[in-house]
Amino acid sequence: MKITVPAVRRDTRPALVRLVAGAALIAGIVAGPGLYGRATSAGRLAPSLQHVSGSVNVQVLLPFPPQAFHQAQLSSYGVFAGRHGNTVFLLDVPANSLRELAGIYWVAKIEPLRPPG
Amino acid sequence: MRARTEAGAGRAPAAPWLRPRGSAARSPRVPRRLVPLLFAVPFLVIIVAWVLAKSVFGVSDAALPSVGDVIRASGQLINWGILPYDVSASLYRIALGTALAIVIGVPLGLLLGTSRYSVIMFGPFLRFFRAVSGIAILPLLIVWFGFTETTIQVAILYTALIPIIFNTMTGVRMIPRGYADAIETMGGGRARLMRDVYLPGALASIVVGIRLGVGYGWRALIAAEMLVGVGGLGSMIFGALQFRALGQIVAGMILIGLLYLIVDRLILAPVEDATVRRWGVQRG
Amino acid sequence: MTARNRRLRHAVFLRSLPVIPFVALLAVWAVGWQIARPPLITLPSPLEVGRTVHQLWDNGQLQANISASMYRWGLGFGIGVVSGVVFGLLAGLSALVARMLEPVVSFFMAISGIVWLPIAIVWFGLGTPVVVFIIWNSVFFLIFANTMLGVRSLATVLEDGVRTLGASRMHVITRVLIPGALPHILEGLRSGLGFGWRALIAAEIIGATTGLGAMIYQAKEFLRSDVIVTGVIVIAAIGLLLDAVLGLVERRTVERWGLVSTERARTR
Amino acid sequence: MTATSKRVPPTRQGGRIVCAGLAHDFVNARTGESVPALGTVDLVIESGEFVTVCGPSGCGKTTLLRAIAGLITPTQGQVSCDGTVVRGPGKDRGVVFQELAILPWRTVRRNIAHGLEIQRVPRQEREKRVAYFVGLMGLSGFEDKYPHELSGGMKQRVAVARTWATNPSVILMDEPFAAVDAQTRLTLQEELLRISLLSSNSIMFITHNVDEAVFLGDRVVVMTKRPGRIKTVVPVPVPRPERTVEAMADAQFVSLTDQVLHLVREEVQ
Repeated sequence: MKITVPAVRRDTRPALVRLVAGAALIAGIVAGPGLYGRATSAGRLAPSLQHVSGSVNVQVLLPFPPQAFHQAQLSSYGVFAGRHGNTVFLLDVPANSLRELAGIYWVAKIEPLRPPG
Repeated sequence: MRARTEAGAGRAPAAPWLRPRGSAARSPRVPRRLVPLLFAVPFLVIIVAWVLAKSVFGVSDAALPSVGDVIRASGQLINWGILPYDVSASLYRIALGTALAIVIGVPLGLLLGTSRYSVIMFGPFLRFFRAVSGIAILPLLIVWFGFTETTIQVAILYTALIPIIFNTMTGVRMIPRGYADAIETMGGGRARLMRDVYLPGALASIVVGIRLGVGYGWRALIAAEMLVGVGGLGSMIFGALQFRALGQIVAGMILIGLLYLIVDRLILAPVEDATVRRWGVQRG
Repeated sequence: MTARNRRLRHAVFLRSLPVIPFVALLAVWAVGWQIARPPLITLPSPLEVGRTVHQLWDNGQLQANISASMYRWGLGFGIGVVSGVVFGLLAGLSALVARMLEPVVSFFMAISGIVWLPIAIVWFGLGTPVVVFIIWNSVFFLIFANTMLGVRSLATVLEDGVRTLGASRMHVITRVLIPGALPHILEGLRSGLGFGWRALIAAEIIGATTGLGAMIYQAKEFLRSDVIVTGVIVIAAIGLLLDAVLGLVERRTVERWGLVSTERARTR
Repeated sequence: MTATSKRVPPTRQGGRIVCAGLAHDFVNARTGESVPALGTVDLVIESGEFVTVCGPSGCGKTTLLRAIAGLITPTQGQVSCDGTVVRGPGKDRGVVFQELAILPWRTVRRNIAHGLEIQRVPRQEREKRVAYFVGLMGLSGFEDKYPHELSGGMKQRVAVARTWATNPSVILMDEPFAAVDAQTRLTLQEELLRISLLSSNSIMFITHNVDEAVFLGDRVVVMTKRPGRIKTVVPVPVPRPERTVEAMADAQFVSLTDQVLHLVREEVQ
């Protein structure tokens, strides 16, 4: 349907550059946060949780009061057991989920669950 | 500027009195280094008008957020991890929907395009379903699939599929008769014809169809997300409406626009330029 | 079989071809429904849809919704076209302005239509004004860009030709630039029509209580899929009708001047 | 061709064109560097004279014409027509372009009348002139056709008619017959000569075809390669009325054509 007369044969280099730039931009936007989170994940995990095997109960500290969105996201890593202020309590978090949890950039700190009181 | 918009408005009609497509519209005498500045001026004008509207004309926050509100809202949404989540959700959906539409639409279009009668037979049929926008069938999809991801996916797939089938079909029709005859006389079978004549010949038109598909699909996606509300930029800005977070709405709108421009101008347009140039151009 | 007779039969055959897919779809739908007997809420039978169309026509509900939608579409599309062409022409007159506005117009085209709904509801609330705004928004930038492109892509020799006859700037604009840009403007009108119509339905589904879009969305609340299917068919029919009317206008004006519009080139 | 002897457009003294120290550089908008297109040219076209200009492609022939037409302002020197300096396009200098410049959305009749409409010639006189030129240019029967319904040759006849109808004092023609087949081209050339005798406009005709230049021109201006300057001016001794296709064959004409061809080829190496 597109009727064009033969365009002057510009080389396709500029088109390629645009394509690479666009793809890089989209990849950055989609993968960027995850990569950034993983890169800074060391600081998030409390020392005692660094080498853990089997599942643990943890309390996840956020820099802001968690909303429904955050509770939903966090509960995919363990059993959601309520929240207090900026902290969310998660039970039976398996070891590999713990590492993924540490890779979320909007999570401030992950500490072992302190018994209440 | 070829108004290569998602509406295919750039599909300028061929007319003897138009300049050949290749040559840019009469470009003004502007030195090269001033060009980027040139593009920034209108955006600056808009921002200045926006600030004036708020400060001088005192437009209330209930009607128009300030530039500061929008920036703060964006920062907040990023810190909360909401924006990246919704952006990825929307981009994932449009990518999946378009990929499915290509996998289904191109072969179907090629098949339909090969015979003259099928174009006459299915032309109006496809036009009928093009008039039924993906958004119009949303209520039906909700009845069938409820407020789920499937509803959104089907809406995008349906919206993107129609232009891809249509353009593939017409792309094949535009291929001069001689090409196929030549291959046949050399003993080429149907598969050979498909691979060496129809697909390459129609490629430029298929790519235009894909761009149209993404254009229509993106709109249907935003509308579907608003309605179904299962994550994504559409549901984010519609959700923000409930509690009048105007900064969030405007931030979302700007992002929706920028993301589409990145996909359309930086990914699809170069592909189209490359295919049109490499595969040469069909004569009308 | 005289040649003329055979040609006639062939013409009839070609005319009847487009009907076949519709008939096939109807048959599959009817037979499929008989076999599967799905509950009414999921898929009504063609018969039930027929009855619903009849029923909605009788109690005037269908006409009310159609006229509400058409009124809003007419208003939104009309204003969109007039404002788009006027500003498009103004911008197209100077190469510098046209070049400068390209990116900002592309941006607003990327978010034109439904994306404005939330902020538009804040401004206009629900009902006709917000729908008209959404339609205007989804049409204006498209027509603006196409009109501007139309003026910019005119062969300069036409303008020079008339200027060497002693024509004034005004004369060049009215006698050369505007007619010359007409094919692009009509092209913009056709795609604008499609976008305007789709934006109308979307805006009515979310932002209105009357009109075809609202009708099919409310029908969902009561799981009346027969009303939904009726609405979808009517929406498509009107969309096609509007497109056909515009196709006629395009054929009558621009094609007379020897322009091969992409529409006709496609089906040749 | 019914060439009625009675001349419809009132006879008017052909304009005298003087190009003094004319030169022009093209500034490339993107890269900003300027490319010399026309070297310094001093040329005078006397009133009523038919001057043809030929030279290698890219030698600035068209730039020269556009400067005289006022479509571009030369970077150096100036052009004057009958004493007044040329500032921009004007009705005293009609132009027939190489590409098709008639308006596709106007019929043949309304295209030819377009110049007259612009110059507010009264309707009655307008219709008379259009009828005259439709006959003169062999367009009878095509008056209400649109350009896309005409052949290439016919379209150029309409373009010539449109310019001639306004009877400008100078007519500038930029390779008008380039896109026409050889056969039609010869007939168009003969017709042009005949029409030029009917009115006394000065004519400047640009072509890259040497035969056409020698056949049409009272004088043939040969230009050097880019940036074009005037290499030599070759007068054509055969008066216009006697120049027919047959006359083209005799020795004197052939030797003249070879001479010009030789001059042009020198520039092409």
